[in-house]
This record gives sequence, structure tokens and C-alpha cells, in this order.
Amino acid sequence: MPRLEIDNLSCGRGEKALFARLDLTLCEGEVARVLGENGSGKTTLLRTVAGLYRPLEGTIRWQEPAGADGEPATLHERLCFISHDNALNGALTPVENLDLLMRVAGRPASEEQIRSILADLGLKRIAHRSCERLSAGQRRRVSLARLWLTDAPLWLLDEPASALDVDARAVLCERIAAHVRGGGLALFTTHERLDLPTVTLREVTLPAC
Amino acid sequence: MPRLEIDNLSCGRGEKALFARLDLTLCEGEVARVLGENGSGKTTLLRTVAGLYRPLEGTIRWQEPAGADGEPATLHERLCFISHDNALNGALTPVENLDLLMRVAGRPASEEQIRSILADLGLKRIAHRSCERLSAGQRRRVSLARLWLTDAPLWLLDEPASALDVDARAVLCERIAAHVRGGGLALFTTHERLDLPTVTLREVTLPAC
Amino acid sequence: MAKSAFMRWFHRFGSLPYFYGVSVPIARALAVPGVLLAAWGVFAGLVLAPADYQQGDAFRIIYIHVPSAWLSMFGYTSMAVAGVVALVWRLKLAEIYIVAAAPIGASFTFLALATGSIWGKPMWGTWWVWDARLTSELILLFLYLGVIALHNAIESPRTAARACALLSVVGVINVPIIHYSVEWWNTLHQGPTITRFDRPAMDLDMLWPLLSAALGFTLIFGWLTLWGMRVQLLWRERRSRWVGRMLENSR
Amino acid sequence: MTSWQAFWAMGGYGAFVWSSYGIAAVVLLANVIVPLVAHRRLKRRIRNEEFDD
Amino acid sequence: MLGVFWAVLRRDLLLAFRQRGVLVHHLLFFVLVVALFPLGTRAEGAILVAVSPALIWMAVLLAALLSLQRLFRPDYEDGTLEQYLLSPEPLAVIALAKVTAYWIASGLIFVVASPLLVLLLGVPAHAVGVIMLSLLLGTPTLGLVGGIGTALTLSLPRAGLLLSLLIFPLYVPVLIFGAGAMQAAIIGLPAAGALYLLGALLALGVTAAPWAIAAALKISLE
Amino acid sequence: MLGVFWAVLRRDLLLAFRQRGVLVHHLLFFVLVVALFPLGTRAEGAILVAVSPALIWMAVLLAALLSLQRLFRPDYEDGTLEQYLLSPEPLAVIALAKVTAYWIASGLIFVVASPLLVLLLGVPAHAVGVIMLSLLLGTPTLGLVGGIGTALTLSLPRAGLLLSLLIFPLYVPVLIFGAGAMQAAIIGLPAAGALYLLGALLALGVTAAPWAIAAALKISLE
Ligand code: HEM
Ligand SMILES: Nc1ncnc2c1ncn2[C@@H]1O[C@H](COP(=O)(O)OP(=O)(O)OP(=O)(O)O)[C@@H](O)[C@H]1O
Ligand SMILES: Nc1ncnc2c1ncn2[C@@H]1O[C@H](COP(=O)(O)OP(=O)(O)OP(=O)(O)O)[C@@H](O)[C@H]1O
Ligand SMILES: [Mg+2]
Ligand SMILES: [Mg+2]
Repeated sequence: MPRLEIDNLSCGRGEKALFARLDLTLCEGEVARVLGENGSGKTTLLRTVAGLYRPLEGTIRWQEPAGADGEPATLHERLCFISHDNALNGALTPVENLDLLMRVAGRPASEEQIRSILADLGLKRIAHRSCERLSAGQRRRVSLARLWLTDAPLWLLDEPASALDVDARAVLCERIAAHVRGGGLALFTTHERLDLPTVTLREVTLPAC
Repeated sequence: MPRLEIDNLSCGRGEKALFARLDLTLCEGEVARVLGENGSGKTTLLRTVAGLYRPLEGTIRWQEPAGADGEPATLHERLCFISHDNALNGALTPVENLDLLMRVAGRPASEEQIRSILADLGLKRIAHRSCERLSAGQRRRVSLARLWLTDAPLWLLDEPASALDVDARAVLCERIAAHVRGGGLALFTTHERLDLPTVTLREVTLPAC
Repeated sequence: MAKSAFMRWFHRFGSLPYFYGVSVPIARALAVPGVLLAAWGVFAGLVLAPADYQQGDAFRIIYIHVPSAWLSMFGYTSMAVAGVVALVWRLKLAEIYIVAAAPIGASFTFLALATGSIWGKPMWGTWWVWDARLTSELILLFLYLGVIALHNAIESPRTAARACALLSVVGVINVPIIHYSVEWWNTLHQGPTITRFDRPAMDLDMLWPLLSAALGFTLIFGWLTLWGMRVQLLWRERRSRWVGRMLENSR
Repeated sequence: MTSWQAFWAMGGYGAFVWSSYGIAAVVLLANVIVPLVAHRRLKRRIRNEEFDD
Repeated sequence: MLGVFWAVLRRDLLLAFRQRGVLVHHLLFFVLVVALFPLGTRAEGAILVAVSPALIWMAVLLAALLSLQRLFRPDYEDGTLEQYLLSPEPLAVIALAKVTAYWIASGLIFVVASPLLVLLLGVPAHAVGVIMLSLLLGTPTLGLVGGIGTALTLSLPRAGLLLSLLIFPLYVPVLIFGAGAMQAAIIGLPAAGALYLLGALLALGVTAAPWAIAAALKISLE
Repeated sequence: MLGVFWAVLRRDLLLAFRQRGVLVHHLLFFVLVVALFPLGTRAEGAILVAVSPALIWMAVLLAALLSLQRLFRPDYEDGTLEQYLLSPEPLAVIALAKVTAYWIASGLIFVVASPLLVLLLGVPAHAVGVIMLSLLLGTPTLGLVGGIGTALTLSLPRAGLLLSLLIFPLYVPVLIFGAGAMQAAIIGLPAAGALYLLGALLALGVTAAPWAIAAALKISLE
């Protein structure tokens, strides 16, 4: 039973802590939404959990029963991180970009898979257009397509719904709900209302700074 | 009485029109919200109105009684355009960035003015920090501060509320309402709900592509 | 047992307030013998040593030139060692050492270049030639300046120091090139005369002052670097409680 | 007296020798003074808490 | 109009000086190019003096190329450039301000540093005045011409080399007259002719290039 | 591990070839530097042959500098780099793949083009083999070393000249041995020693630099 354990965590940019002594345990099938004003440290928290920043204090642990080879899995191998940035190269097509991103994440996807997911997301016509010629929302959709291609149990989503229109938001909510039903974990931030009726949502509120 | 007249407008990127035959007249104190799916051409419409793209067909006219000098004002002199991008240089502070932007827009603002507006927007503590060290929402707030510094009658706002938290959104809505009460015009796009109760909102829906 | 004692010492010394405190007596212990040795070396070199049978009195520049040249190389090598420590063990003091040593090392490099070219004018008839020894020493100066510039350019002090650590480690490859340049290429600059320990090709009356000056300058290098480290440390920890308390007490 | 003159003249190389030693003295002195002054200034700034943000 | 000119000039200079040590870097780059060349040849003095005009101008051209690449790109990427385009003031004025700031922060330093370097290369002292003058007249032209190239290649993500292709040929006249003036000065011939031509190029550049840059920026942003 | 290596390599090559004519640009830059230099000097043949090793290597170094600037920056700016950092595969492998792609798209072209250029400069034909070999051994090292510098300056928006300050000194050994081999070949001496040393530098670079690049990237992103 995989579990994310955050213990007594202090994070900050530079020396000063943005927040301190945060405790959070996320078990299978649990979702937490990080709340807080602009600049309260939501992005910093997500990036610290992903391992991109070093915490000022405290620990972040991924607990999982050892696999067949007896090696315990690391957080890196279990992670899908969608940041503010879309991680799309403007000169490549959505298909090419996603192909690379999935390989780098250690979860290669075939081209057919990628194309069918893009079609599901209403991006069929632009699957082979270079990304710099997409609109803001189309780019965000392409980036989010990773969520349909990955089987990583832990999702970290930094404002996933930004620039999405109403339909796309609904589709995203469905996907999160399905992930949770399948036993996945997710930690996300958003300033928009996301309707996740079937999901029991935990809320982590960061103090105003 | 200033007026924006859009006549039989077709816009597109490249040869193909995204939408055609759009007519819209915006008079003093009127606001229009542009609706449409991701990729339907909202950004393209706003940038065309601003004069950054050339329309495929049709005309965009700014009508205003000639001033004291007998010269009719051009659209450029009457415009405040907030695009997806914040137009902030990462190595400069919010104060320095806004100072430049207002001068370039032909509406210089004094440093005290800028600082007091930033303080009103809850950015007092970061008014002198370089912009690359701000969070996404803080940067958006700085960029929007231009709306408090300008007296341009025509506002074009491309997803002004993206990355803003709930409080900042409310403040933005108030500002738009005040602008309209003062006889201003505005054309904006957003995927979020913005509460503008006192404003009579016109809606322009672009066809799905 | 011995190891754990060593590790305890290592950690205690790695503690910043402790280091800040003990750095004062250590600096003093370096400064006094350093200045004395250097002064004696220079005095003996200028007054007691006989004139060179070939170069006359011009050779007396050696007592500045050679210690500076050695220290320029030693300084960079020590920064590379500290760089490894900083990158592998994340020891803050090692990071600070690099930042503090870079300007001192650059100064000695500059001195080696300046005194060398002053010496070159009477000996070779020119201030500067583009030969391997001279050019590689100039490149060493650029390596130092690169570390300093990188440190200045990056705003976050931690990132800056770690970037400098990596750069020092990578750049150390130039040090052996400087040393062997006189053997790999035929240059105007003379080959090793002193560092051949089997049979130093130098009069002992000239040699002893040189060794004394070299040792003295090395201690002075340590002293100056230690002061630089204190400044860096204070700047980095300016917001910490121990700095506040210390300044309260010393008021 | 002449011995002093001879000492300064350095067998005709006086300008070279003494400028070398002069440069060295200046550079070393600067390296002593700069950190001491920086240290004092820094302490004063920390006491007065003169920092940005 | 002048207000915008000063505002943009001041802002770009502020940026240049804030990125600490940018001046020093320009200088060091210059020194490095000049220092590495002899290292590669082990050539004797006479040869070095003979090639020194080419070397100095080469260093200037390359430094210009390296830094010009980023003349408009940051503004393009963060959206400031479109605000310039929307300004009621003429875009050419803003373009001129940006090139001027660029030149103050990079060209001028070459002029100031050149005496030391040419002396190190063994150039006779009587040629130094002409060398400085030729750089003073030549470097602004490089900035103006380079600005056109940068503006044209703005929408291409990896324009570095394409840029060099476009503007190097345009640099050739400056290179020929600039190096010509130096050469003449070194061997003791009058250099006035070449200097007049450099001046004429500069005059042409100042009057025409800002408009060309403005047009190129508009094309690139559409 | 190999899977990621190939994926990144293929993607970067795809990018290089898609940005139309990037190969041609590299080549033309090379030609321009080599062609403009004689323009600046009006030097005769013997001098040109004497300085040709320095000139060729200078062109190589500068082209490397121009294009290396953008080795990691696009990935940094669009967020791909942080995905690399989060990959379960070692970052050094990805770094090596990127440098390899960079070298194929730029270094290799120099090797192929060099015979023509050196013959144009008047270098005797018997030296061409050694010249190509020295470039073949030297250019990958430039990419590896330059990669470290680029990775270190990644968080700086305007690193162009600082980058050159950082990596030019590190290029010196390659320059010395590379130009040394050419020089020896031109005057008919054995060049094996310099070539061995170039090979040794390359071996050192391939084993150590990817780790250094990975460390530098982590430092820059923190
Ligand atoms: C700008 C010019 C010069 C530079 C950059 C320079 C640089 C150096 C360096 C880096 C060393 C240390 C080498 C090592 O330990 O591996 C050195 C040593 C030395 N230099 Fe110079 N030098 C210059 C001019 C001269 C001149 C003109 C002379 C005397 C004629 C001279 C005499 C010596 C001597 C005697 C040593 C000690 C050699 C040994 O035993 O290792 N140098 N120099
Ligand atoms: N540079 C370009 N070249 C060609 N087509 C483009 C370019 N940029 C955008 N497009 C296409 O033009 C259409 C409209 O884009 P636009 O950015 O105006 O959409 P939008 O309505 O603002 O969408 P969003 O809600 O995602 O911001 C999209 O279908 C997009 O794919
Ligand atoms: N590079 C940086 N250096 C120093 N401080 C930074 C840096 N980036 C962000 N900060 C500061 O850290 C704080 C937290 O930033 P973060 O991006 O985590 O906020 P956030 O909660 O994600 O905000 P938003 O809702 O605007 O996205 C902010 O106050 C910001 O000013
Ligand atoms: Mg955020
Ligand atoms: Mg849009």
C-alpha cells in the first residue's frame, strides 16, 4: 500500500521559511488540494515534494512494499509532475513532445496510444502541428495528456486547469477521479473551482505570508 | 463619445479564417466578454483589435470627437492591452518595470503612484524585489497594476485573471466595474467566472473550430 | 574509535558559529609567523644573498615572483579540493573557502604576472611574449576571474557557491599544464630549477631566503583567506540567530 | 651612504626590482584592508538591519 | 518622443549594469580572443603585428555577435516588445534607444580597452590614436546593422547562426575600412580616408537603421 | 538507460534538422570567419599558412560558443529540463545524449568541411589528414566542456559573455594540442604526440563531463 509521508516540513526560497512544520500523510486513493494566497508557497511545496528543491527542514518519504526484485521504489519512479510550464518544445509536434516526455519519465508510450489520447482530448487536428502554433489552452491540454498516458501512482499538479476551457476542465476532473478510484494519490493546487464530487478531498492551507 | 467599431471582421493565423463576419460596436461604458473554446481565436481577436495582427478582412475603427488640437486620436493612443504575457523583465523590480511600461504607453506615472498602487494590490513587500523571484500570481498582479495607472479608455484583457487567487480576482472585478462606470470600454476573455454584477456584459461567442 | 573522534571534530569544526569563533586565534597564529617568515625572506633576499653572476641584482625579483607563482597554482588546487568537499559532503565551510580564496589567489596570480613581466624586460628584452608558460599563467588568472564573476552573477548565495565549487574542480586541469608547459614546449621561461629537489641548481644563500619567503606567503595566504571566509560567513548568516546574539554581546 | 645608494640602485636594476616589490606590497596591503573594512561595514549593517526584503 | 528614448535607454543601461560585471565580461572576452590566438600559432612578433588589425576587429565582431543575439529576445519572450509595438511613440525611436544602450554597455568598452591590447600585441604606440578612433566610429555601426539582423530573426528560436550569416556580410565594409585604417596607421600611412568612410557608414546607419529595425520587428511579431 | 539516451539523442537531432538549414549555418559561419580574416589583414600566403591552425581552431571555438549557449536554455525555459531532472534514469545519460546530438549537428560538420578550407588557406595537402583527425578528436571535447559552462550559467538570463569567460580557459588545452598537431603536420613533423593527448582529453571528457554537467544542472535549477 503506497503512501506519501510528509513530516515536519519547512520550505522556502533562500534562507527564509515560507511555511514550517507541515505534516501530511497521503494514502492510496487520497487527494489533497493545497490552498493559499498568491505567493504563499504552493508551487514551492509541490516542487519540494518532487525533489526539485531541498527542504529547509523535515522529510518527505515514499513508502511502498518492496517489489518483486526486493528493491523499494523511489519517489522519482512513482511520480508524474505537471508544473506551471508545459514542457513542450515549440518546434516539435504534440506527438513528438509527448513521446519524449513519457520516455524520460520511464514510461514509454507508443505513437498510436499518444494519438488516440490526443484525439480523445479534442486535439486530433493539431496532433502534428508544431506546438508554437497552438493556443494557450491547446498547449495546456497537450501537456495534461501525460496524465492519460502514465501509470504513476503519485500525481503532483500545479494549477493544472490554467487556460483550460470549461469542457476541458470537466474532462480533467473525470481523469483525476478515475485515478483516485484506481488507488492513486494526488496533490494539486488550483485557484479555480474544480468539481470532484466523487472524491474525498483533503485540504492543506498554507498560511498567508 | 468614443466608440470601437468592428465591422465584418475575419481573423486567422495564416490563410485560414478562424472566424468571419464579426460585427461589434462598443460604446462608452460597455464591456464585451469574448467566449469560445480553447483555440477558437479569442487571443487572435484581441491582438487583431490591438493592431498586432492584420485582419484577413473587415475593419476596426476607433471613433472619437477630435481633441483640442483638431487631430482625431488613434486607437494606439487610447489602448491598454494586457496579454497572456506579463511584459515584466525578470531582472527588474515591479516598480522599474511598471515605470517603463507606463512611459512606453505614453502615460508616465510617478514612482509614488506606482508604489501606492502596488501596496493597494498587496505587493508592498515585493515592490523592490526582482520579478524573477515572484510567484506566478504575484507577477500577474504586477502586470495588472497597469490598469490602475492608466487612463486609457479602451482595455483589451486576455485572460486577466489567470493565476490570480480569489481575493485578487475580486479586486480586479471591482476595477473593471469602476472603469466602466467612468465611461471606459473593455473587451476581455476569460475561462474563469468573474463576478461583474453592476456591469451590463455583452457576450461575443466565437464558433468552435 | 579514532574515526569517530575525527568525525566529531569534523562536524564541530563544520559548525559555523564555532568556526567563526576559532577563526580569530587561528588567523593570528597564521599571520604572525607568516609575516615574520616573509619579512625575513625578503630581507635576506634583498640584502644578504649575493648577486647572481649572470643576472646581477635583477634576480632579486625571484623572492616575490616565485612565491606568487607557486601560490597562484597552490591556491587554485586548494579551491578544487575544497570544491570536491563542498559538492560531495555539502560542507558549507568548503563553499565559503572557495569564494574567499578566489580573490586572494587571483591577486597572487596577478603578482606573478606583473613581477614576471617586469623581470622579463631586463632579462628577455620584452615585457611580454606569448609563450606557453606566460599564456597559461594568464589563463589561470582568467580561471580565477571566472570563479569570481560566476559568484557575482548568481544571486542566490548557495547556488553561486556550489556553481563555483564545480567550476574550480573542472578548471584544475590547467594547473599541470602551467607546470609542465616549460618542458612540453621550448619557451623563453626557464625550466624548473628549484623544484628539482634532488639537486637544487641554486646557491644555498639564495635558496633559503626563497623558501622562507614562500612559506611565509603561504601562511599569509591562509590568513587572508580566513578573513575573507569570516566576511562571507557573516553575510550568509546575517539573518541567523547566532549572528544576532553574537553582535548583541560584542556591543 | 654610498652603500645605501648602491642598495637602492640594485646594480642598475633598481627600477625593476623596486617596482616589483612595490606592486607586491600594494596588492598584499589591499588584500589585508579590504576584508577588514568589509567585515566592519557588514557588522554595522547587520546591527542596523539594513537589508532589502 | 525624447521621453520614451530616455526611458528605454535608462532601463536598458540599468539592466546591463545590474547584471553585475557585464562590462568586465565584455572586456575579458576581448582579451581572451586576443590572447588565445597567439597561443594557437606560437607566431613571432612580426606576424602578430601584421595580423593584429584583423584580430582586433574579429574580436569586436564576435563580441557584437554574441551579445546582439539577445538584444531583443528577452523583450520578445516576456511580452515587453509587443508593448513597444503598441506604443503611440514611433518604434524607431525605441529601437534607437535600445541600440544606443547596447553600444554604451559593450562597444564603448572596446574603444577604451583597445590601447592596452594592441600594445600587448606589439603594435607601435603612434598607431593607438587611429585605432581607437576607428573603433569609436565602427562599433556603433555594428550595433545598428546587427540590430536589423536580430530583429529579423526574432521569431526563430535558434537564430544564433542564421543571424551571423545575415549580418556578417553587412559587417564586411566596417571590417575592411576599420582594419584598413589600423593597418595604415601601423605602417605609418595616412588613415583619414578610411576613417571618413567609417564615419559615413555610421551616419548612414544612424539615420536609416532605426527605421529598418522597426520594420523588421513588426514583420517578426506578426 | 540506453532507451532514454536514444530518445533524447533522436529528439535533439530531429530538432536540429527541423530548424531548417542549421547544418548549413554552422558551415557558413566557419567559412565566414576563415574568409573574413584575410580580408582584415591583406597578409600574404606565408603568414596565412602560419596562422591557419589558430584561425581554424578559433573558428571552431567561436562557433561552439555561439551554439552551446542554447544547448540547455530552450529546455530550461519551457520546463522540459525539470522533467529530465525528475526522470528515474541518471541525468548524466541525458546530458551525454544532448552533447552527442549537439556534436553531430555541429562538430562533425567542421570535420567534414575542414579539408576544403585549409586547402583554400594554402596549407599543403599532406597535412589534411592530421587536421581532420585533430578536429575529430577535439570537437567533442569542446562540446563536453562547454556543456558544463552552459549548465552552470543556466539561471542567468544573459550569460553569453560570462559563458565565454568560463569556458574559454577550459578550452585552452584542446586549442594548444589541436593547433599543435596541425602546426606539426604543416611543417612535416610527427603529430602523434599531440593527437594522443587530444584523445586522452576526449576520454577524460566523456567519462567525467556528463556527471559534471548533471551536477551543474542540479545546482542551477535548485
Ligand atoms: C610574465 C612573465 C612570467 C610569468 C607569467 C611567470 C610564471 C611563472 C610560474 C607560473 C612559475 C611557477 C612554475 C611552477 O612551479 O611550476 C614560475 C617560476 C619561476 N619563474 Fe617565472 N614567470 C614569468 C617571468 C619570469 C622571468 C622573466 C624569470 C627570470 C628570468 C622567471 C623566473 C622564474 C623562476 C626561476 C621560477 C622558479 C622555477 C622553478 O624552479 O620551478 N620568470 N614563473
Ligand atoms: N502562430 C500560429 N500559427 C498558426 N496558427 C496558430 C498560431 N497560434 C495559434 N494558432 C491557431 O489559431 C487558433 C486560435 O488561437 P488563439 O490563441 O487565438 O485561441 P484562443 O481562443 O485564445 O484559445 P485559448 O482559450 O486556448 O487561449 C488555434 O486553433 C491555434 O491552433
Ligand atoms: N526564485 C525565487 N527566489 C526567491 N523567492 C522566490 C522565488 N520564487 C518565488 N519566490 C517567493 O516565494 C514565495 C512562494 O512562491 P510560490 O511560487 O511557491 O507561490 P505560490 O503559492 O505558488 O503562488 P501562486 O499562487 O502565485 O502561484 C513567493 O512569495 C515568492 O515571492
Ligand atoms: Mg504557483
Ligand atoms: Mg488565448
